[in-house]
Amino acid sequence: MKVTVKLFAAVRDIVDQCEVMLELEDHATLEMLRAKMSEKYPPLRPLLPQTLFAVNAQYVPDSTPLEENSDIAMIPPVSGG
Amino acid sequence: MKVTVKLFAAVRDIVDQCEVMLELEDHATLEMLRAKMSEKYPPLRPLLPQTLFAVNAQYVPDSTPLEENSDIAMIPPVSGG
Amino acid sequence: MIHLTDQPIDTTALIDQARTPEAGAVVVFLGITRQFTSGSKDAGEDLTGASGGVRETSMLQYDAYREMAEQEIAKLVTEANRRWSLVECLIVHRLGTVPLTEVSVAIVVSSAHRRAALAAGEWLIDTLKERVPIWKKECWADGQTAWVHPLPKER
Amino acid sequence: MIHLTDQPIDTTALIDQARTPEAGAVVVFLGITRQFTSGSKDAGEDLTGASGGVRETSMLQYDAYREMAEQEIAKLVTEANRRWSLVECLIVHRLGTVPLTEVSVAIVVSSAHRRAALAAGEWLIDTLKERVPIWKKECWADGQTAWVHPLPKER
Repeated sequence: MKVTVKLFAAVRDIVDQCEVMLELEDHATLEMLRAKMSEKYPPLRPLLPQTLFAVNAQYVPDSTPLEENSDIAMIPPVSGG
Repeated sequence: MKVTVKLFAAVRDIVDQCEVMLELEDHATLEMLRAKMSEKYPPLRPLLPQTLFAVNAQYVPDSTPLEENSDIAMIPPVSGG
Repeated sequence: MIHLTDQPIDTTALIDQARTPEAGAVVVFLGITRQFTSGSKDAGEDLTGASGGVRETSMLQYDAYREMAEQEIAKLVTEANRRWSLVECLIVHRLGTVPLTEVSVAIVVSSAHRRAALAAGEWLIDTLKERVPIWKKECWADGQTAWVHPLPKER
Repeated sequence: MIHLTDQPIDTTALIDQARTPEAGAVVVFLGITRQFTSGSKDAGEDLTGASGGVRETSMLQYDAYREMAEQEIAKLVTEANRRWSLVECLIVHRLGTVPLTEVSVAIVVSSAHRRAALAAGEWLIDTLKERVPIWKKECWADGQTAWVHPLPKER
């Protein structure tokens, strides 16, 4: 299945895209997505352990199973304020 | 000796003066001044236990000995802010 | 700095003064004249009468031992600057009549990092209410007035 | 309420909105763009280089996952209103370029009694910095730029 992943801040700069489309096996979890990003974009590796994921603009745990067309975002450590 | 005592807020309203002149024995302390005020103005009694004194615009303990012309103020519980 | 004024407090000017290039955080505390006092939560058993109901304020009046209040506020600023690393520490208290919703006291503190300004702001209002010889008179909507002389726990 | 803006934040208007007749205290927290970052006290070992000296900022740029940031800030307001008895609870975060001394975030809270507004104000800025998907880019005076991705203890 295909999922879209929104990227922000340093993650966006490293990948050099605002969002990426990834092909994952059906019912893949965010844990598997994290592994895929690590494999495909090695410069992301230092940031990935601290990066959270949101699905449909809500924080969700890494164990969350994904669906076709899930609206996913990678949230590296935030620094608003 | 004569001392002048500045009055504020409810103390001023009760005594109905901005300041009072009192005759005290030489080297009298604030403790003795407090007793004098209590004797002279009985309606002050409920407020007196919580009322502090300042000499020359500084808080001082009740044991402080007074001098002729000491600039004394009675400070009932404050409520600024 | 003059800490007491008989005029409305210009909060915006104080905040602008605290926003210097060394500061990363500005904390502001404003005391304002509140319209309703409820017997259960507010200080002073004699303020609202035995009913414990809600009483309406029409305005507050503040008086001070001015010379001493200026000095005591200046001491608070000195002590706050000793305890925390502050960029600016500004305190102004209004005296006389303060109508509903208007500002009676403004405390504006800035610091490089927020924790200092937050801690100093809270300490300053707490300590001002304990130490500075300023008194508030409630002018109730029914025409009665009463000086407020709170017990320590009611401040 | 819209919590994100690309324009300068009108702090005075927010404060005026929070000064209602039910409120006795207004607490304001402003985050502002600070010019100097020192290696010892500031977050991120990579911000100031190995020298640990002082680095100069020329401006900050803020980006956000806007849709989610709006929702997360709205959740903070809801949670603060549940935890404390507040009269008003207003939060605005600026995005894009924020020049030196200008306001990046304004949190304005009012309550009948000061303790609620003070506690809520501190909790709101702490929690906003933990949860809300907004990111700051340092634009150093030497022309370099760096996204800030702090460790939890550095926030």
